[in-house]
This record gives sequence, structure tokens and C-alpha cells, in this order.
Amino acid sequence: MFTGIFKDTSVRVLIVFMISLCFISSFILPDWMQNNFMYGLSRGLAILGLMLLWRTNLVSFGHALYYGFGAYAVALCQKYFGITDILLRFTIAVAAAGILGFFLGFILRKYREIFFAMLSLAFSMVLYGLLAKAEFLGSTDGMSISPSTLFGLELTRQYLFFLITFFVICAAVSIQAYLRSTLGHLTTAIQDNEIRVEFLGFSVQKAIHIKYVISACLAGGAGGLMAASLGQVDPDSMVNWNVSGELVFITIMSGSGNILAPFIGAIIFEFIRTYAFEWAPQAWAAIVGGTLLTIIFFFPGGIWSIIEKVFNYGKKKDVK
Amino acid sequence: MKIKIFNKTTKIVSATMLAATFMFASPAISKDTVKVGIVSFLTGPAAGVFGVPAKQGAQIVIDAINNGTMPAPYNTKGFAGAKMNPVFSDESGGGTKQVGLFRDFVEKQKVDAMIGYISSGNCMAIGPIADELKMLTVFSTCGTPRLYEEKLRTHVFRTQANAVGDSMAAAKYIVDMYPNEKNYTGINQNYAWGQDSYKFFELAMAQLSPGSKGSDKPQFPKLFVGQYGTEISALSLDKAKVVHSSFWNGDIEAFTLQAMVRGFFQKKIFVSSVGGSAVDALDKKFPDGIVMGTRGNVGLLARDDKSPLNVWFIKEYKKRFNALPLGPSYQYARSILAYKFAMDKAMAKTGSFPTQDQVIAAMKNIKFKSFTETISMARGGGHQAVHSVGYGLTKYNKKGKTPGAEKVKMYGPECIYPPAGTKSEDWINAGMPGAKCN
Amino acid sequence: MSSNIVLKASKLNKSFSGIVAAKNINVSINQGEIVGIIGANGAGKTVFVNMITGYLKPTSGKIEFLGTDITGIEPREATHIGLCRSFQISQVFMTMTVKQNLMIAMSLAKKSGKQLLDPIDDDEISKECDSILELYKIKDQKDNIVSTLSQGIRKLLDIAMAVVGNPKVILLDEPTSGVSVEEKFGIMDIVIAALKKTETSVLFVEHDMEIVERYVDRVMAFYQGEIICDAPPKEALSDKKVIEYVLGH
Amino acid sequence: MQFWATVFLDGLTYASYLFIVSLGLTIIFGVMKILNVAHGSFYAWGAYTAAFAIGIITDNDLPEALFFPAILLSAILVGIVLGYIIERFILRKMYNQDIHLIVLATFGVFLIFEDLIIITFGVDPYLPYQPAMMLGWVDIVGLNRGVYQLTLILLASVVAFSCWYGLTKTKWGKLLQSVIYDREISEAMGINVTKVYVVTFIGGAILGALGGAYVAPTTSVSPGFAIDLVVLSFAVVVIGGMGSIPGALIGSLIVGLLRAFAVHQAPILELFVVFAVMAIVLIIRPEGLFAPPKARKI
Repeated sequence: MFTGIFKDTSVRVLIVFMISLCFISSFILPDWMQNNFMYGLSRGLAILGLMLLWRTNLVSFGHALYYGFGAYAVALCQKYFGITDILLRFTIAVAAAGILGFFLGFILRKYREIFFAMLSLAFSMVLYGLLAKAEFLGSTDGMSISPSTLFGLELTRQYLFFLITFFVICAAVSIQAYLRSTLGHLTTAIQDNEIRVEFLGFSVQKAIHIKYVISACLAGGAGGLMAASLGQVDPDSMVNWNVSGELVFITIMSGSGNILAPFIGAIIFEFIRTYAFEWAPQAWAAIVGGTLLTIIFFFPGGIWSIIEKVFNYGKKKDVK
Repeated sequence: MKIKIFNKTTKIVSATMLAATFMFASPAISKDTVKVGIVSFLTGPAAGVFGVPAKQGAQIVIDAINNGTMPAPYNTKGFAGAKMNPVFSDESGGGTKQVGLFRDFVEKQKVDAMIGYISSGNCMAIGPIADELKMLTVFSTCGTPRLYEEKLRTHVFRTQANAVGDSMAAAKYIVDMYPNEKNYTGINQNYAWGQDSYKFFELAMAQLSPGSKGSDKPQFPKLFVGQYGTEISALSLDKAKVVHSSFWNGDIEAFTLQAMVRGFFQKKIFVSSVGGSAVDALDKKFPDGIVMGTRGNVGLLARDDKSPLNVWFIKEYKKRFNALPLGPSYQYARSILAYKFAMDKAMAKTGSFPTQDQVIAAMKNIKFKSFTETISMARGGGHQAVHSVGYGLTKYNKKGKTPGAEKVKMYGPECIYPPAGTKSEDWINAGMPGAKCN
Repeated sequence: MSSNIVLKASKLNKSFSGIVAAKNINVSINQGEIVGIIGANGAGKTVFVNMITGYLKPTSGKIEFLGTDITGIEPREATHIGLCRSFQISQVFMTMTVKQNLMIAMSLAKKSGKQLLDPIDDDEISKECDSILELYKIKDQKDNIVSTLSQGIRKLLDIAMAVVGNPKVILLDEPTSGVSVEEKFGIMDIVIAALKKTETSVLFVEHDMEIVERYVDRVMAFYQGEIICDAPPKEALSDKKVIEYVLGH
Repeated sequence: MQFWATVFLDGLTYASYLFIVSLGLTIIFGVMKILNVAHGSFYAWGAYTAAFAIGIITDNDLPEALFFPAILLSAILVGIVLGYIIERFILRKMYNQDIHLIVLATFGVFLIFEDLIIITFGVDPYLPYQPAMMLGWVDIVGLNRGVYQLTLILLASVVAFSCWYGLTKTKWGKLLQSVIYDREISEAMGINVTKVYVVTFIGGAILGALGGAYVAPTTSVSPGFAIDLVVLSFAVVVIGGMGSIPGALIGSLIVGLLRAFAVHQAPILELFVVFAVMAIVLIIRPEGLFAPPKARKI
């Protein structure tokens, strides 16, 4: 599966980008930016997951379900089993979301277009309904999460950031491996012509199911890392419908061109949020909404299309 | 091949760096100003009657202190001589978002202290982070007792007493005024504040009014729902006559309206621990005879208090915002006072501009003069304030054409709060040993 | 003879809510045989093809493929056992290049399980694709996006994608429909030549009698869901039932 | 008995309120195939404008009879202005775009209008209780009911009827239905679809605004009070069948009654139950309980 993956241009660029990001953020940029990078990279994983679905023309308006599920998995494992190890946290978040995705996948893989979007929304809101009302799950307060450890040692923000970057690299590289595989191409083919795929001898639903679980895992992992780096989870900022909307927004903003796109997009979003909030605390939503419309109208290809224009890079390597 | 890639990536990297340097922005702080982040609801349903009055209360006191126009004992200029440069920020959007913003305040804006927070949910979220980031944080309004009873905080202070007192006082008031009402129910928002308020009201009732019985279906609607038709029916059907509520923000107004037009208050004894704000919003339409609290001797209940600070505050507030200060206005102003008090004290002690640790040390266990009473940070390891809590019956003041209250009873801190180091729950269940009520 | 029967359908019936689309159809196809299926629209040609490839389930009857019963299997299983089809409207991936189309088809035919996670651009598969492109004379088009190509090319690609797994039997549903008159013989020459090489039995539905006469060994004429004639082209096309009901003159 | 009567009445009131709002949503979807998140903005703006108007009336001691025309007018005003702006300058540029992009665009619009409210009306809550106060209360099965809330049921029935009449008995309605059934054909038949779209969208907007405007007197109109409603009305529309008007009716009844029952019996399930039903309906009948007829495309 991974044979010669490091010869892949996208992968090389990704790795160089991530490493240089670690470098400049620890030596050149002010510390606070590290937070934005951390959140950006974590959320980027969820965006990557949505990007995969988007390539099969499936848009989930309920991906906060897995995002929040991963986050709460981390929170609950700390509350009941005192687990704070970052590796465990990440694994648990991914696994939890993956399992949930696997089961819901049996239903969702039959759905397309707006029905897919609506059903995912419904599922996520079911979880929201539970979390917001159930006192033992912290209801709308959510729960606070203590700093992560690694093999029992306290992790500084610095190292947490490095670890997150590491997780992100691993995830993104495996996704690239998936995308260049037959299965990966198949899912883009499905968007093009389902009947043909069936007659080529592969089950469309199975292919979509696999992809769905992958994207659930990514979203879960994102939620887990987000919880770990923020130190807090709550339903309104993790599971509610507008969180899902936000995720889809970033996906469109990033563009589906390349595995690096989601992370750049998510990081940019973090900075937009930070500054919108600092400069116009009463109009930050409008700023976000404005950006959204601008992207849709003037840069339908998302940020990545701009990057391609600037560096005229990635055109041939692009899977689409 | 390699080289080509390298070129591309260096481009990308340099681009990122460029972008980064653009965003580079963190002003240096000189010692003649202290930069303080002040967080309250500026958007969302809690802005109008909580967030904004709170902000305004803070503004008045900050400006007065910066210009040295504040009455004694705060008539010295500045905070340990330094002018305060407040950065106001929005509290809405949930605890997780607030934690993110808090980090920005500390690491990006490099503030010297954080003051504010109305929602108990946010306080629960911020508490641990404040300690983790070692940032002096003074909570103004939020009331959940969990904040200190789960663990003591090193960098977090709270100048507002917690929900225990509000619920205790409510129970006491019921027992004093309506000794024969044994059945009660409640409607509270479904998060830390609402849950705790009702929990302690139940515990207190069990102790203070033997044989009293709580309903098996108290209502816990989600925050900011705004439609309570069904809940009101459910409460009306309940045989309990006493209805406890810790509603605040837009919810208390929405609820009051919807209950009012259904004659709910004529049939029930409604105990509202934070309802003060709704009274002003509804003005003369607000039904008389509701048991109303303001979480301390502030806002509605403090209108007639003649102590000079209070008179000054109401006058200034009227002059600048053409309105009466509400509970939150007092609570935020109070936190600013506590901060000044501690800064000056530390300054006097060390003789030089105090470090954060010196300020924290100075703030522990202080007794500082507030608008209507002296408040002591006597709990939570010297980090948690206690003060008297009062309830009264709403009564529209026909002459003054302002809402007011009658039959006001104040309960002193020693009567409604556990002694230092005791968990509220244990203390109440043990029958409140050592409580000094007059 | 019976030894190399590859496909055998016996007593096939199909009706959609009362309307009979196929009535007691009995067919057997030998290895390497090329059979033309003719009939007016709605005579049941496509229904028959769809039943064979599992796109429709027969109401009753039995289909045997190499002696095993395959009645009502899923299309993808049919593909796996070597029973493929092309489409009246060519079903190809419009947004991809010709080569990519074939690469996907080929790797799905050759790989299974974990192998599907290996990179798609695998040299030997790529070679095989090229040879097929060669065979179907569309190699020079291989890097063009399909949506930019002519119907004829799409047809060829469509068929090429069907034969990657070198099936025993291939069903061509109107291979020349929507193809320009200039292209049609060219295409058929290419296709038939290619399929003869691999000894694949061909069943193709066709309206165009020139095509039928020119390429098939045997003709099946459908009328109202029944086979009214099953004979070599010469006789079939001179059979008066056929002339009356199918050719309509 | 009293219990069930109460649950029923509570449910009915809540349902009426949901119905008025989600009707607009479902019509817009039916005709334009647009899932309009910005519907929440219509609701909020309707509420604010009505609150504002009521404020003016009471401050100048104008006759209380003016309340209801004022509410209606502010709904129409908001519907026309916002509806036109959004349709003309956002949606019309997107009709041939991917449906998801359109949803997202309306989400953006929603965010913007949320903050425009703060800029226009400030953050102070509006309490336009006077109309509700004016009508007082009546005793039904031993329980006081605000008369105003009860008139909500009346309004909903009126809206429902006129909607049914308009769609089935008038030329315009038939036009609309043909567009719902198949846009291409109708265009071919020479129907000016763009015109139909504008009118539909404005109509839907007015309904959304009306919901807000009429609810305003019963609540505290404060920033961000539309957020929960958006997704709630989505649930209603999906349960009933996207684009189906009887669907919206049934959907809001189901949601309203279920919620009422939950609040009375198991408050903790209040939110959960609504979306659980939404999910179940999508699973067993993706098109919704009352799926509108679809043109068969080969």
C-alpha cells in the first residue's frame, strides 16, 4: 500500500510544509500562533475527511457527529479511566468515531445528495440532543480536559504541537496512499458513473462505506486532538449543526485539490476567526459569512486553486 | 527532480512565513498601563440584560479609577498607579470557544489579568486553563460552587458568592414568609448554574422545612430556548405551589412574559434568584409579589441603599447610560474594585510595581469595601468571596415610577455559606452546623 | 457441439406487472459464436440481455453459464465469472482520460482484496491497458478526457472496458447506436476482430441489418418477447415472419 | 384527561408556530430545490421589525387595535425586502450550481444577517408583550391559557387553508405546481421560471418572517434566538417530506406533540426525540412521509 509513497510529490510537499511549519512556529513566530496552527491542523483532519466524501459528491452536514464523538470519547476516557496519554487519546478518538461510522455507514451508504446531507444532520443532532440534556455528560457545559501526557510525562504545548503535526502527517500520507490506490480512484469514478462501476464488478455501496468510515475516523481524530489542545469540550462548539456547517465551509474554502489543502484552509480559518474576534467582537459571524460567500462566488476552486495559480503546482499530480 | 520539488516547497514555505509576519502583532506593555481582558456577553440572548450592563458597570469604575474621580476608599489614581487599558471581548459561543479566546488573550494579547465571565459553564471551562496558563483571573458573576469545591484554584478568584447562598437564602425566605408551603418544584436552565441552584435549593428545603417535598418532574430546559408554553403548563399541572427558578438572561424575560399572560404568578409562589433584570425590562407590567433575588445586595434590591459608593455608582450610571445599574453592572464593577484593592495593597507592601504573584498573594482573604457592603474573600482558600444575599417581593413603586421591592430580607454570609474548608453539600446535610443567622 | 456451450437459457419468462416482456425463451450460445439479436423496439431484446447479465431477474426460467446456474445473480458477480456487457448509451467515466478509464477497469479485473489499496498506476497493468488500447485502435486518444471524444470512440472504450477481464461471453447492446455512418463499420471491424482473437462469444443487439448480415454467424429475431426465428443470417433475414414483424416491409 | 388535553393543546400551539415557519421553508425547497438556512434570518428579522413596530405604537399611545396589522405588515415588509435581496443578488447567480454550495451560501447569508441585526437593532432585548397582554387569558380544562398563544393556532389554520386554496384553485398555484413537478418542461412550456422563483422565495420569506413577527409578543426578542429554530424547522420539513405542504403540516404536528409529551413526561428527551424521529423517517422513508410527486426522468 505504501510502496514508494515518499516519491509522491504531494506527500513530499506535505512533509516539508509540516516540518517547516514546526520550525518557523517554534523559532520565528510568536508563541500564540502555535495555538492557531494546532487547532488548524487538528481541524484539518476533519476537513480532509469531508474532502474525501466531497470527491464522491457526498456532503455531510452532520460531520460534527464524529468530530464531537471523538472529542467526548477523549473527555469520558479521562473522566472514568483517567486516560490522558496523547497517543491513547488519539487512538481512542479515531476508533470510537470509526466504529460509529461503520454502523451508521450501513444506512448512509444508500443515500446520495441532499438526503445524505439531511440524514447525517439528523444523526448529529440526535447526539447533540443527548449531550445538551444529559447531566452526567456535562450537558451544555461539556467537560474540561486536563493537559495531555506522553508515557506518563507532562507534555508541553510545544511537544503537543509536534505530536499533532506528526499525527497529521501520518494521516495525510495514508490518505494520499488511499487516493492513488484503485479503491481511491474508484470513489471518484463512482461520482462519475455508478452503473459502470457496478458492471466493472465492484459494489458501489461498499466503496462508499469504506470511504465513509475513513472520513469518520479522520473527523474523530480531529475532535480528539482538538479536545486535547483546547482543554475543553462542549456540545455547542463540537456537535451542534452550525459546527458541521463550519466544517463544510472550510472544506469548500480549502478546495479538494490536494491533501495539503484542508490543513492550509483550516489554519487560515483559525486566523480569520482570531482576528475577526479581536477586531469586531460583535460582527465576527458576519466576517466569516462574508468570507464564505466570497469564496463561493469568486474562488469556487477554493484556496488550493489559488495556490495552484500562484505556484502552478500540483496540476498533473492531482487525482481528479 | 528533487531540486524542482525543493523549489516549489521553498516557495510555499516562504509564502507561509510571509503570511505569518503579516499577522505578527503583539504590542509591548509599559509599566504605566495594565492591560486587562474583560469578558462578558456582547452578542446573543445574554448580551442585553447581562453582558452589556456588566460591561458598562466596569467602564464607569475603570474610567473613574484611571482619572482618580472615584469616591473613597478608591480615590487614588490608577491600579498601583497604572492606568487600566481594558480589552472587552464577547463571552458567547460556548466554553470551548472561550478557552481558545482565553489562550489568545494570554499568549497573543499578553494581558496582565482577566476579569469577568457571566456563564457558570464558561467559568468551569476557564478555571483549569487559567491555572494552567498561570493567569490571574477574577470571575465576576458566574455562580457554580463546583468551581472551588472540585479543587482549589491557584490563579482564579471570584468576587461573587456562589449559588449555594442564593439557594439557601431562597429556601430561608420561603420558610420565613410561607411556612406552610411544603411542596415545591423548579424550572432551571440545564447547565452548571441551573442544576446547582436547584440542587442546593432542594437540599436546603429538606433541612429548613421538615416534611417538604420536591416535585418528581422539575423542568430543565436548554439555555436560550425562548419558548416555555409547554413547561409552564407542566409546572401549572404540578400540585407544588412554590416554583424555584435560577433563570437569567433573555430566558427569564421570555418565561415571565409567557407565564404572566397565563396568570401563572397569581397561582404560584415564584422564587427567582436572578430575576432582577426582567423587572426593569418589563417595568410597571411586571407582576407584584414575586420572590425576587439579585444574588447579593445589588441591582434591584440596592436601589434605596444610601451608602456613598452606591449613590455615586447609581448617579454616574444614570448620567452616562441613562438607565439604572443592574446586578451584573455591580458584579463587574466589584471585580474591578477588588483588583485595584489588591494591586494597591501589593504596591504598598513591596514599594514597587507588583508582580502577578504579589498581586495574587495580596488578593487572598482580602476584605474590600464594595458598593453596599464589605465583601470578604473568605472561602475557597481565600479566593472565593462571600456576601449577604437578599430576597424581596417585587412591588412597583408608584411615586418613583420605578420597579422596587418590599419585605426585603438580607441573610448574612455566615448564615448561608459553609465555613471555610467544608463542602456545601455536606454542611447542609449535616444541618448547617455553626451557621450564625440573626 | 454441446461440449462447448458457454451460455444456456431455458424457459425464460419475464413480466412487469402483467405486461409480458419475455416469453419462454430458450437459447444456447457456443464458444466463439457471434449472435445477432434483432427485433423492433419493445420486442424484448434489451430485457433479454439485462436478464442474462443480472440487471433484471427473470420471473421464471433458468440461465446456465458454463454449466452452472447463474439465474438472477448480481451484475458484478456476472462480471466476475466472465459474463460482461457494453451499453446502448456508452457508460464510461466522462471526466477521466481514456487511459484512466481502462486502468480502473483493468485493475478491478486483475486485483482483489488488499491489492486494491496498491497504487493504480502499476506498470504491468498499464502495459496490458496499452495493448488493449492498441487492439481497439484508440491508443492515440489515451490521454484525452472522454467527454471531449466522439460517440464512436466512447463505444470502443465502453467495449474495451467490458473485455478487460477477457470474458467468455460479451453482450453488446446496440454497439453502433448513436455512431455516425462513417464510423460504424470501422468500429465493428475493430471490435469483432478483437473479440475473434480472444475466442469470446458475442451476443449483440442490433437494429442495423447491414451490420447484422456482415458480422454475425447466427440471428435471433425477437417479437413480443418471443424468439420467432433462430437461424444463420441469410435464412433469418429472408424468413417472412421476420420480414413482416421485424424488418417491417 | 386534563393531562392529555394539556399535552395536546401545548403540542398544537407549538406545532402551529413551527408550521408557519417551516411552510415557507418547504415551499422554497419544493419550487427552487433550495434548502434555505437563511430562513432563520427571515424569522429573526420579522420578530425584530414587529417588536419595533409594536414599540412605536405603544410609545405614542396609538390604538391597540393597530398591533395586528402592524405585525402582518412588518412580516410582509421583511419578506419582500430580504427575500428580494437574497434571491436577486445571491441565489439567482447560483441556480445551476451544486445544491450543497447553495445551502452553504444561504448559511453564509444567515451568519451575515445575524450580525446585521445587532448592528441595526442593538443587543438590548425587545419585549413587545403588549399584544399578548391585551388579550389576557382564558381557562381551558382548569389551566390558564394566553389567548394570544391560542390565536396562533387560528393563524396557522388560516395560513394552511389559504395556502391549499392558492395552490390548487388559482392559476398561479397550478403554475407553481407544474414548476415543482418539472422545471425543464415548465420552462419549455414558456413559464417564466425566474419570475416564479422570485415570487416563491419572497412568499416563503414572508411566511418565515410572519412566524417570527407573530411569536415576538410572547418572548424576549434578543440576538441569536433563531439558531435553534433553523434546524428544528429542517426536522419538520424532512419528516413531512421536503417540498410537501401537507407534509409540513403533519411534520410540525408530529414534532410539536412529541416535544410537548416529552417535556411533560421525560424532559431530558425533549431535544433528542425530535431528531430521532427525523432520522427514523429518513431511514424508512427518505422522501419523507408526504413526498411530493416526482417527474420520471430516463
